[in-house]
Amino acid sequence: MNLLDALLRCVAALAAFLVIPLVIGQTEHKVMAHMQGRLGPMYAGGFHGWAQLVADGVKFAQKEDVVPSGADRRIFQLAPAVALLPYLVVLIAIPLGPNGLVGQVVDAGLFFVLAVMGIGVLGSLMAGWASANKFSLLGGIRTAAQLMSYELPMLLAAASVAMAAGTLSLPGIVDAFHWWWVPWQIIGGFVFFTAGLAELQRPPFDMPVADSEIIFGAYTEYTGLRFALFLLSEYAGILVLCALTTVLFLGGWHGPFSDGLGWLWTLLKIFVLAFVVIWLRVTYPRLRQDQLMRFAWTVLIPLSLAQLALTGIVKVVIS
Amino acid sequence: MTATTTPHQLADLAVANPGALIQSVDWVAIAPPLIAAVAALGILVADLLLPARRKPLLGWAAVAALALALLALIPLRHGDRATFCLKTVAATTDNGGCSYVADHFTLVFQLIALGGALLTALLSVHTVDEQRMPAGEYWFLLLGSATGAALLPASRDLATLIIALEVVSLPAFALVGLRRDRLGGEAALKFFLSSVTATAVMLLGVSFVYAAGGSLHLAALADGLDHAPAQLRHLAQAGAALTLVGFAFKVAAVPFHFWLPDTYTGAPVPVAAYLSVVSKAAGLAGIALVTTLAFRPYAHTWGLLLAILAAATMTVGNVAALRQRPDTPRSAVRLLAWSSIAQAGYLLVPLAAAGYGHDGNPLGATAAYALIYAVVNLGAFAVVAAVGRTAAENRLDDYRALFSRRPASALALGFALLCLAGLPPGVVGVFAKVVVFRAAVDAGLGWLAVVMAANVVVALYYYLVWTAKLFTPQATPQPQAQAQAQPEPQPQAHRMPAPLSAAVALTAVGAVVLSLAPQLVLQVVSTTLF
Amino acid sequence: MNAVLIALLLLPLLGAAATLVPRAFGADPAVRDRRALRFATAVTGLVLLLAVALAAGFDHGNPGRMQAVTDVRWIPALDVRLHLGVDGISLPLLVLTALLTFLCALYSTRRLPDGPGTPSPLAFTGLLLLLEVGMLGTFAVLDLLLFFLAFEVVLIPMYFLIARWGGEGRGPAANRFILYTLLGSAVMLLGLLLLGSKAGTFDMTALATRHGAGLSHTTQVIAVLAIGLGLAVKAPMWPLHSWLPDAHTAAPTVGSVLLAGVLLKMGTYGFVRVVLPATPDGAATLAPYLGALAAVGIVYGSLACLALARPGAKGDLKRLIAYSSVGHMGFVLLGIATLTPTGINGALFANIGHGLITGLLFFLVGAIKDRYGTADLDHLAGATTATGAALYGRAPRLGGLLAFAAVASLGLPGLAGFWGELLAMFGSFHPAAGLSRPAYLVFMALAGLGTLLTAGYLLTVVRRVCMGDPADAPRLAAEPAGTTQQPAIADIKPYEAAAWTPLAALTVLAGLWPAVLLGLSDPAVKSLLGGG
Amino acid sequence: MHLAYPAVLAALLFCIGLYGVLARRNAVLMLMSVELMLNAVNLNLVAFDVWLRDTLHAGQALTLFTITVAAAEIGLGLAIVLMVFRSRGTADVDRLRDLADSIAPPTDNTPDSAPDSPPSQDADPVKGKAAA
Amino acid sequence: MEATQAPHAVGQLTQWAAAAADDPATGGGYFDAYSTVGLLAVVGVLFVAVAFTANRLMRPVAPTPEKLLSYECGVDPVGEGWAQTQIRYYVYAFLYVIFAVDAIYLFPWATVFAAPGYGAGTLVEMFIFIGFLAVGLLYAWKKGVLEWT
Repeated sequence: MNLLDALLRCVAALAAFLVIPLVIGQTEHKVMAHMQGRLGPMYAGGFHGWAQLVADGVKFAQKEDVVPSGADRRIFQLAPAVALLPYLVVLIAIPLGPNGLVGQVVDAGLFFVLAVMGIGVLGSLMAGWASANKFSLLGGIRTAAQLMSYELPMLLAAASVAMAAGTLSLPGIVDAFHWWWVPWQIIGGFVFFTAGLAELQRPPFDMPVADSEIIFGAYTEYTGLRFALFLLSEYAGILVLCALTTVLFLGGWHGPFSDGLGWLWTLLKIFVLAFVVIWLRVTYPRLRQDQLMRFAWTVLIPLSLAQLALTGIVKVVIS
Repeated sequence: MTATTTPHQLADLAVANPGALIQSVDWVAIAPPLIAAVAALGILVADLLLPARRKPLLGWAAVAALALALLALIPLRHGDRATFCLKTVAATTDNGGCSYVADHFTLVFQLIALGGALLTALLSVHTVDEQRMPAGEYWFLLLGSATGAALLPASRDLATLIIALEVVSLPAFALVGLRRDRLGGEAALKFFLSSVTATAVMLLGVSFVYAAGGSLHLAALADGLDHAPAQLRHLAQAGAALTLVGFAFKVAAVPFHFWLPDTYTGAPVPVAAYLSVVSKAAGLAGIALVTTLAFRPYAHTWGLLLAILAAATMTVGNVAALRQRPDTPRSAVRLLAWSSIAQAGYLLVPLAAAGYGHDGNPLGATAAYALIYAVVNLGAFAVVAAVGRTAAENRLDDYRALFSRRPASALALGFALLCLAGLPPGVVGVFAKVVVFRAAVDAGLGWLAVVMAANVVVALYYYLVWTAKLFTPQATPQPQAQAQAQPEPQPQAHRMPAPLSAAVALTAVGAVVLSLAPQLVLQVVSTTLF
Repeated sequence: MNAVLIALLLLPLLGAAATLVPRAFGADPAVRDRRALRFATAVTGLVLLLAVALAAGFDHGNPGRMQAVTDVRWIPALDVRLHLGVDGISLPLLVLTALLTFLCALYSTRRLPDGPGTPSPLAFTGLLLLLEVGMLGTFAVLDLLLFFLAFEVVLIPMYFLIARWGGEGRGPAANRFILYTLLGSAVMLLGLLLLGSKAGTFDMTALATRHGAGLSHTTQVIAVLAIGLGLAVKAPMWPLHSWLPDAHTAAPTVGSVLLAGVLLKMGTYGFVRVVLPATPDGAATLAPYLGALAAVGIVYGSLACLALARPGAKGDLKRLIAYSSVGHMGFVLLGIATLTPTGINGALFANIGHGLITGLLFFLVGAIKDRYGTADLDHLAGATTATGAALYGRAPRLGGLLAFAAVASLGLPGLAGFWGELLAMFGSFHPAAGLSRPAYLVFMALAGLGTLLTAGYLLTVVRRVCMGDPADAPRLAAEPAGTTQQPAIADIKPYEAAAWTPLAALTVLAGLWPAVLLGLSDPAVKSLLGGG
Repeated sequence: MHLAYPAVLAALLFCIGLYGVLARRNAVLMLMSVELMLNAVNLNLVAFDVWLRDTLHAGQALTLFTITVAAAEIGLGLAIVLMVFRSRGTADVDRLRDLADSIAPPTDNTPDSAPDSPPSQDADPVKGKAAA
Repeated sequence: MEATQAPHAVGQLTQWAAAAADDPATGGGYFDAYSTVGLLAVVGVLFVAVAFTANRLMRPVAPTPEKLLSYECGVDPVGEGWAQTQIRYYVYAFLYVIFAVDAIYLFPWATVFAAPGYGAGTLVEMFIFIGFLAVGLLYAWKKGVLEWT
């Protein structure tokens, strides 16, 4: 394998990682504003405030970086990077289009993706622990509990897709996709997407960072660039989640003219899902912690187990 | 396999040759552990659905299930069934490629495991109630552990063996701590930490052995070790030794015994009984399987190792038992705990002999001894449990004049202790020792036989002192009146619960019958077990 | 015929089991105890009758042959057979055992040690019967492992007899007794196993017929060492005897009688039955050492007795007799060590003689102890008075009998003690071929010295206990409640007479007509020694 | 890849774990050390599996089981530690001496752990049992 | 025990293993995919490092004790930051570990169960396995573990 080629793929992934989350963020600003009957950012950059997030970034970069005196300094400083980087690494394994239009084919890619995403939780936990702040700690623990609870349905739903496709490779899964998989795996898709939302602590599952309750959870003490990285990781997470849902449940590049325009189909589906994420934020109120937990254990997990059973039966019947 | 990372590579990895992997399952062969497992699960679910006042039913369900599992052994008595077999595994013996073999060795140890669990269940029917332990969990854990103990002797590959061992141990940790009090917690923690460490060490050994032998099937492993390149010999030997260390923890061989007395004393008495018999038998079966089947090429190494372990174990166990004071709390269980360490030493003797001997059948001696030990030790524990109901401290002094209060219990305990000591009229105990001695003498392990002889004599002292205590008349209440601060236990002790009596009676009758006809047990000595 | 032998063992066993049946003897403790003791007498009596019947039915013309043989499989796995039989060697011992046990039971119906802390006579009955099973079994079985088993069976009942019904210091004494003997028998088991596994059979008759063929010299020596150790502890051989004095001192009368009368014989019987025929080479190698230790034991036992008999030594009479047993058993061992028919016959004879005489002596001392409340010789005789305790004067028949037993014990010709010791010394004069004659002559000389010393201490005892003027006999602090006034030491009571007369009579009989016993044992010994 | 890398790494991990078990006195840390040991074993197993080119993939299969076992152990272990902590307020194994062999005359309660453990209702098993 | 044993054994292993290293299945090819991933990770770390370095150049540094205080509703913080929290959370960690580990069996099975030679029997086996999970969940539910009290 050519080093240059590999480097190029990495840079491409990095670029996507830096750009798309910003786009999603900007979209969120505008979509929320419109849904709530207001304008949203309008000035930065001129046209409808397109440069708002860039401006935000510059602002964060110029702010003082405060580390509380009681904090566990090292861990406190490291936490944002830990929260962010897994999403970057995951991106490289997600196929964009057919015929190898993918950062890197990783065998057992599904495993890889789920495993690496699991590292992200460490960032929040580290932040919550190292801040030496009661709110942060509580937020961190809530994050951990929530992530653990929702990881399981997510895994099970992903397993269902792997069963259907008979492979763990992400391009392999998309290859094996047929249109009727959508109704077949719809429960799994729902579980996966919902659980993913919860993992990202997006509303309505944002109890761990409930600003009205525990200020901002694990991120209370963060300022400046480090805080920005946490924000970035959230939007990168949306990207990854939507991309994975697309690949696993919505057929990825499949669509009319997919040979040439496959990557476009993938991006389109991702953005539609991202819109849904934003939409949900605006629509639903925050769940209470107990509701949050119960939802995972008593709704999503049984659903995903049912989906597994369904997949297995159908698969055996048709083979 | 090619270098390209095709999307289906993992599938390729997994499906080497499906035809060789998939075979029909011999349900009859796996029935004994299966029944226990299904019952365990059933009880767990039933516990959720039953109203609180019906909870005692669970105990009887467990008893019934274990009895059923014991009955399931009957169709297997010819000892020729095997299942989960792979034809691809190279092995010299008939069942070499099988992961589950129901031969006579298996049957004997399954008998111990399930029978021991049955008696434990009888012992605990009232304990669960009286000590307010959660019924569903208790029976689930007990049956689960029994499942593992029944599975272990049948397993013929290291993966199954390790899983079985864990299935024995993990519920046992929980059982020890299920009373959720101070002592239970401490006991469980000590048990847990040492056992878990041992498991890790054992797994490291297994990984070494696997590297050298190239298989996890015991028979194939022996072949592999035989032909292993010379460079790997040390690795393989280290692996074998480490694997033995893991099992040595389970049987509590010195120097891996320290957890045992604390654990037994802190656990509920029936659980201690269970550990001393079933868990120990499982560990022993593991050692026997691993050494005689897998590590055959290194027979002399582990033979010597086991001989030293055996000598140290019995000596330390007996000496520590001698030092027990009769007036300390829980000294009765503690004494039994140390004595069980010593007995583990005797049990290891034939296994060590197996490393030396070419003729004879040392494993049979271990099996026979284990069977006898199971019966009499459970008998002793049964009476201890009965006494523990009235004398909460369960000191040895509480056994004074037991004969005048409860003649039957005292006789049962006395007989069990004499059997443990190996003294007539506990004839079966004598012959158990004889069998072990013979194995050692046959193998030329004269020094071990002499050490054991000395130990038998030492052990005799504390067994006999306890036995004598049973028949000593009650001293007129004197300075130790504070010990009897609770009003004379007599009034509330009028009746033993029926299951407890049944357990005492079963073991006592078993010991007496075996004393009259030792052949019932000792026939395993003359048959080849594998 | 063979049913008799089985019944002999089964009867006391069932009797012992019956004592465990709840309420078999009634609910009321007093009634129960009386019934239990009568039951014991009945069972042991029946056993005695059976033993006598066995002796009567014995083919006296052919005592070297195993008779009344039963041979069935018991534990095929271990090759253990229920092989029973008697010959001229075991028959006298069987009868002696049955007799002594019966007499003990009889004696106990009236005189059972009681007091605070002693368990009920019901338990005593059970233990006594169990003890009898073990003792009879030892002499009746013909399988090595069964022999070991029977050898062990006696331990528990004897332990409890000492530990529960014993006198001062009974706990440690009982422990010491059982630990010593068990250590010995554990080693013996190893030896038996070695022997059995090398020879391929545990059957004693087969081993005896084979006469050591196929066993290497080393194996034989190790086997003899191991087996001999176990037997020697039981016998007891100097220096392994030290459990004996304590055990005797602490044991109740009945226990002492059986211990001395039967249990010690089990050791010497084992030598004759197992060691000599099965491992002749090993025995020949080790016989001089055995002889040496036996000779030392004879002298040692006598010297110890002399020391105890001295005034002011605070010697316990029971302890003294126990030490004398060490000496007497030394003669037996010496006889065995000669490896000649003469010596072994003597040993067997001395076995019986010692059983009768020492049994009687212990009965008597027990009776004295009952009456005086102590067996301390200084107390009995009065530490300061030169004259004795005047037993002749206060209880003439008791005193007379004691003197009779003492002189029998010292080996007066015409009584049972004489022939055995004489023959043992004869054997020593002409030891078997291959043994060092000078060494055996030294042993013989030592044994002769031992007889002299024995006479010395026994006569001292008789003088101090029996003679003297009743008027200035010492006042005893611990007078039993029944005897309020000074001279009123109760003489022999009827039940005592019943228990003792047979022993005394047999002592005389054996002394006057030794051929009865020797005729039985000689052919058997010869066949065991390989037709020599 | 050379077998040495994973093997050495595994050996190192295992040693660290073993050291942790032996040197640490806090039960939770000991548990973590044990996990380290188990993972070293996993690494070994997978490496050997690949190296042996085992067609049955026994090593990998055992790894899966080991992971399960480790999970079960950690679950149970934490529960036990928690229980101990609740009843005594410490998870230091050296301070668990209630059951230790007492050659000295029996003392009624353990002096060393009494002060920091709140006298909970079921702290005293004897009392609890007597009540039952 | 390990410290002395392992390096020795490993040294021997390496000799024997040298041949295996050239093998495509065990050697280089397999790791290519992951080397790219590793490269990306390095790139990511570099990115973060560069960002922080740049940030250090751009941002002011003016710490005051008040600023460095933990934030707690605007008043001075009370007590330690590392307070004990509700045990409830731990139970979820617990459940997760147990259930998630079970899922590792699901994935290998998922990829092969429909392959020829396995068939419905394999499916049933997995249903039994899933049944175990379901029973576990039911148990936890019924025991009130999932209730937030």
